[in-house]
Amino acid sequence: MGAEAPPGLAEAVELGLTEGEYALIVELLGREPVQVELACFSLLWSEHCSYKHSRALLSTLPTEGPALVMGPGENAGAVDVGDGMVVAFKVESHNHPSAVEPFQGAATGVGGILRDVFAVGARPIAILDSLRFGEPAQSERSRYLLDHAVGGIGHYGNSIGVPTVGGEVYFEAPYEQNCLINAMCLGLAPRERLIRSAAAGPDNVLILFGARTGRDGIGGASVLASAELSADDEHKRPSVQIGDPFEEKKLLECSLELLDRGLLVALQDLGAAGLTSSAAEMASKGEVGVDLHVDRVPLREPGLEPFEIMVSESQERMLCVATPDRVADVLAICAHHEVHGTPIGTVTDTGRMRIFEHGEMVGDMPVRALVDDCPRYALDPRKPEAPLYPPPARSLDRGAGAAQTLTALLASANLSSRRPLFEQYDALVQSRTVRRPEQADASVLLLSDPDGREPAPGPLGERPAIAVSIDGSGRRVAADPYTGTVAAVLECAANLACVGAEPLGLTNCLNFGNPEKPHVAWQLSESVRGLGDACRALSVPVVGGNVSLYNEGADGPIYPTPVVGMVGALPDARRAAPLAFQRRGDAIGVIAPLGASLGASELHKLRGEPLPDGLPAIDLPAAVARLTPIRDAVRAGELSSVHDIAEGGALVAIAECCLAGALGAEIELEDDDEARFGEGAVGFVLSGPEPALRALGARVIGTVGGEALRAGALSIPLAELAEAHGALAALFR
Amino acid sequence: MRFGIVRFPGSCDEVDALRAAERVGDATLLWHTERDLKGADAIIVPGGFSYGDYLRCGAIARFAPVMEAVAEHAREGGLVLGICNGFQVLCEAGLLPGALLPNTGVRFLCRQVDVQVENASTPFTWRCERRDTLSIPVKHTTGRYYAPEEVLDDLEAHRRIVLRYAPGHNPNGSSRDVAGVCSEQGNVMGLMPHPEHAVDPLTGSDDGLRLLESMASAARVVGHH
Amino acid sequence: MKARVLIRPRAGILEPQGQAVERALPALGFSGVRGVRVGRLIELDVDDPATLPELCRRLLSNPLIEDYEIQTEDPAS
Amino acid sequence: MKARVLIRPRAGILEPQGQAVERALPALGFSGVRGVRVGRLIELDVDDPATLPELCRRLLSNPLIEDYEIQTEDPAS
Ligand SMILES: Nc1ncnc2c1ncn2[C@@H]1O[C@H](COP(=O)(O)OP(=O)(O)O)[C@@H](O)[C@H]1O
Ligand SMILES: [Mg+2]
Repeated sequence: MGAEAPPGLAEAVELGLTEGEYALIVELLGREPVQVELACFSLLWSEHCSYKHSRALLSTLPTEGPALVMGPGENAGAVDVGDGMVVAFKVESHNHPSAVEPFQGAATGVGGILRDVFAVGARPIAILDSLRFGEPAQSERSRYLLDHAVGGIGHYGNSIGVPTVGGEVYFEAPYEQNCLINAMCLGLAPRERLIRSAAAGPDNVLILFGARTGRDGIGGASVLASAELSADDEHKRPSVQIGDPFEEKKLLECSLELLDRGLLVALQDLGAAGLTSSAAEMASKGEVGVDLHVDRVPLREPGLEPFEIMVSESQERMLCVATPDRVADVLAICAHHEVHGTPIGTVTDTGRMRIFEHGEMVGDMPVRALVDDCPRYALDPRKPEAPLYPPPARSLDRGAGAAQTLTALLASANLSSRRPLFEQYDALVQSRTVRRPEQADASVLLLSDPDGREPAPGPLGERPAIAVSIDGSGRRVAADPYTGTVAAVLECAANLACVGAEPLGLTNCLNFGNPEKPHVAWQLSESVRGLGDACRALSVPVVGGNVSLYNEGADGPIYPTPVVGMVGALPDARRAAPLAFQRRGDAIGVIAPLGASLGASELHKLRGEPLPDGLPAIDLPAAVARLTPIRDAVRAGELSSVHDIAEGGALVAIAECCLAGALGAEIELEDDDEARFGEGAVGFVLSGPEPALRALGARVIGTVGGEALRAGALSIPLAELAEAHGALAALFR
Repeated sequence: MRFGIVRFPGSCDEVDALRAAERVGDATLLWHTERDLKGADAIIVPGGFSYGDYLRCGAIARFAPVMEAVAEHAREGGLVLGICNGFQVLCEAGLLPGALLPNTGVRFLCRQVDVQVENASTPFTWRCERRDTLSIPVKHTTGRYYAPEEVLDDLEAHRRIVLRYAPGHNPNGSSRDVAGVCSEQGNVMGLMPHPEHAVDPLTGSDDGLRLLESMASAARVVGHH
Repeated sequence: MKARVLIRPRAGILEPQGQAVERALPALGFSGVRGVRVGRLIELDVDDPATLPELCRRLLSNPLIEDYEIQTEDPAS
Repeated sequence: MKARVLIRPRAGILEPQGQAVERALPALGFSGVRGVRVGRLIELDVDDPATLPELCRRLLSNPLIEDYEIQTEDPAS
């Protein structure tokens, strides 16, 4: 190897490794790592790649289910949706890049999750986003982040032709310095096209294809540069990655055609830690070695050092393995799609990742050391003695009357209509979208095949579909990590039930603070325990996910935010219930939420109440038992509308049903805040024929009709409700 | 009766257009490098972001080899429909008057809008009645129709404004609420709304189908081949 | 030779991006700025600058809605 | 005073627009053009040109990925 002196411990520490980890690397290599090796280790042994603080917890999650086709460990998990088709899906965070540059950070977040999905051979058919920012009323910066992050998501998704069909956004002070940008993608594939990422077959060829490699995202690793940069050269180390959806569109079509033609042994996207991570993961999964020739990697600008090429996070790149006799065909397909394809290495039986530059070996590491031997750290979870978060700022007087309270809630940043946001997303491309945002609690997509052909309808004209929902309330998880997480999973399941879908699988992104702090460790372990229990109760497997830790600002950690995405199937999209009231004269029924309380509710937030220490426990079996009858009633077409009672409680849910249908309601609801505005799990507002509502155990509280929402003394014209609900538009001027 | 749907790198709605066209006829995709229209009777230049749309929407696509054949087809009287990005491409190519500018709201906008049929005797609308209202979605950032006043006057005088946004539905600030215009001969039309996304009540509306049906039967009559 | 092409929306055509910039100014504490118009800047290396006007007319600008201006490093200076 | 701000992508940052233009040129019969970079041109009227650098940094450009250059009509000339 090169004669240059190895960088040493000081650099290793600067790259984020501990002294102990450095010593272990020296032991595993039998010598000190050289520059490029240290770069590889520092990235693969980072929390992001190694899951060194979370892997033990993740292993407690249930990953088996009747529909499961591919579980955690691949780029995306997949479930069987019938007809020989599978849906692959995953949610991933791009929090830290988005805090630096929200437009490009969010855009490349979408680009990254799309690649994860087509890396398994699925055509991306839908995107959802889950966003958290500080309080927009107080924070100019939060408004800026919101505007630009939404712009970036739209830019990427709209330009690549994948609809953004749903999502969620919440505003809370603890996200002020650390916004969350999570994106979920669903893809569709014929079952036989699914591919794994394990490299196999010594002498097989590694082909890098897609964009050329630049110095994008080298960021921290730039301390390794052999030449000191002067201030004028600073621009040579850009850490902001720019997304190019046009390049990704070509990459997507190219990848799927390569798979359709059966030309590949394995396929993997390049994401965090670039080539290092992709090559090492592929080798590790296949229990093989790889030789990589960095001088063959096409560069966007000259003069990149080997370590820069190995860790560059330039976007829109994929790595595949093909047998030598197929390489020419692979390159021809690349050329047809105007995508660069370059053989850059070979699979070996050495079990080592060896890096060559102009034929000279410049790095040589056991794959196992890189991928498996990173130390795992036990958490030291401890429940905090004192509240971690200050009470929210008060914006509503405790003495406000019911009407004022309701309009204040509807106009609040967390509850107002998301229309000004989701209208910036193409929700329709690919022609599957049966229920768009605000039409139902879950997005509903027809199950046409990846080429847009819908199978012949069933004997009664049924049109099979899938449904998807994404949820997670940080404030409720902060109040009670276990119950709050259970509630998030139940809310997803309730959303699916509203459209008649049965859950098939779940993905999650665990956004937490620094796990080395005992109280964050406690939030994380309690939350994962809740996630596992709720999944087991629902018999829904976790098919994959992502962990984003160290989300902290100067004032402490973010609200612990497990974001849950759930995918389900329904036999007939025509029956997917809307949330809007449909018909004058329909009866309105309420199934009150389980464990409802005002603690950690939106109302308490507006009133500036501190978070409670714990939420009322939710009876999980009872909650799960509520879902099936709702689902069956929807499938049977017995209801006109179904909406789950979530943030803001029952009265807010009813107002939403009125607004969506432009129909008033005349109801009787107990004259107390808990009944009106209390929040819990698996509550519903239904409309339809009275007997159907009663059969579901709903309390019938009134009828649809009129131009106002009337509840006892309270009477608010629809126009007034609509004006309050439209408050978010002010943030997008 | 056969539709040819142009596919540029970066097209997004070409498969939607293909499946929509298949509801009323035969349809095939035409790759941007091809000069052969594969016997298509009517051409659709679909939506999306051709070549990334990085310079100016439609500016690069209009130079694609396939567009030479499309222009030739139009000169011979064949039907050409440009949807969204396809409308931009046809304007850039000079097959339609005017240009599309950024929405007054600056942002991308995806919304179901009502459009009114102003001229029901074009090959694209003859299955509609004048003043019919169609519910069709728009989704674009650059859809504000612009042409100099005298051009707009002329378009109006010759009934070449085929579709207008219904009152209160103009999503982008288009001059005189123009949603779709046609060529002097009436065989080339461009519109910002997406009729291929309005072919099934389950996904929102099937009003767009009437435009495609009009084309299918008109192409059969004209039968320029 | 290095050249720059400045492309600007033609006078009289509404330019909403510039308006959005103007709307954002007061919140950031800026006053005394008006008439903001946003166009495009294209920088390139060209062997023969005589080809630039045609390039501008055919590809880089749309004459119906945009004006262009070519700046080359004056070889005489 | 009339001023122009030229905003261009920083060196080393991926610049897809310029790439797209450059790749399209040969098909149009233009050769001998390289290094295309696309940025923005902002024209405005400003009372006090001394405020421009801050305006550029805070609103008109994104300093992480863009450089700016201010051109004012030199009052001396
Ligand atoms: N919270 C989680 N729950 C379940 N599986 C997870 C979770 N976080 C990560 N995983 C799984 O761990 C693997 C590695 O994740 P990640 O590093 O994000 O993959 P990639 O590099 O493809 O983005 C993936 O298969 C992912 O699904
Ligand atoms: Mg991956």
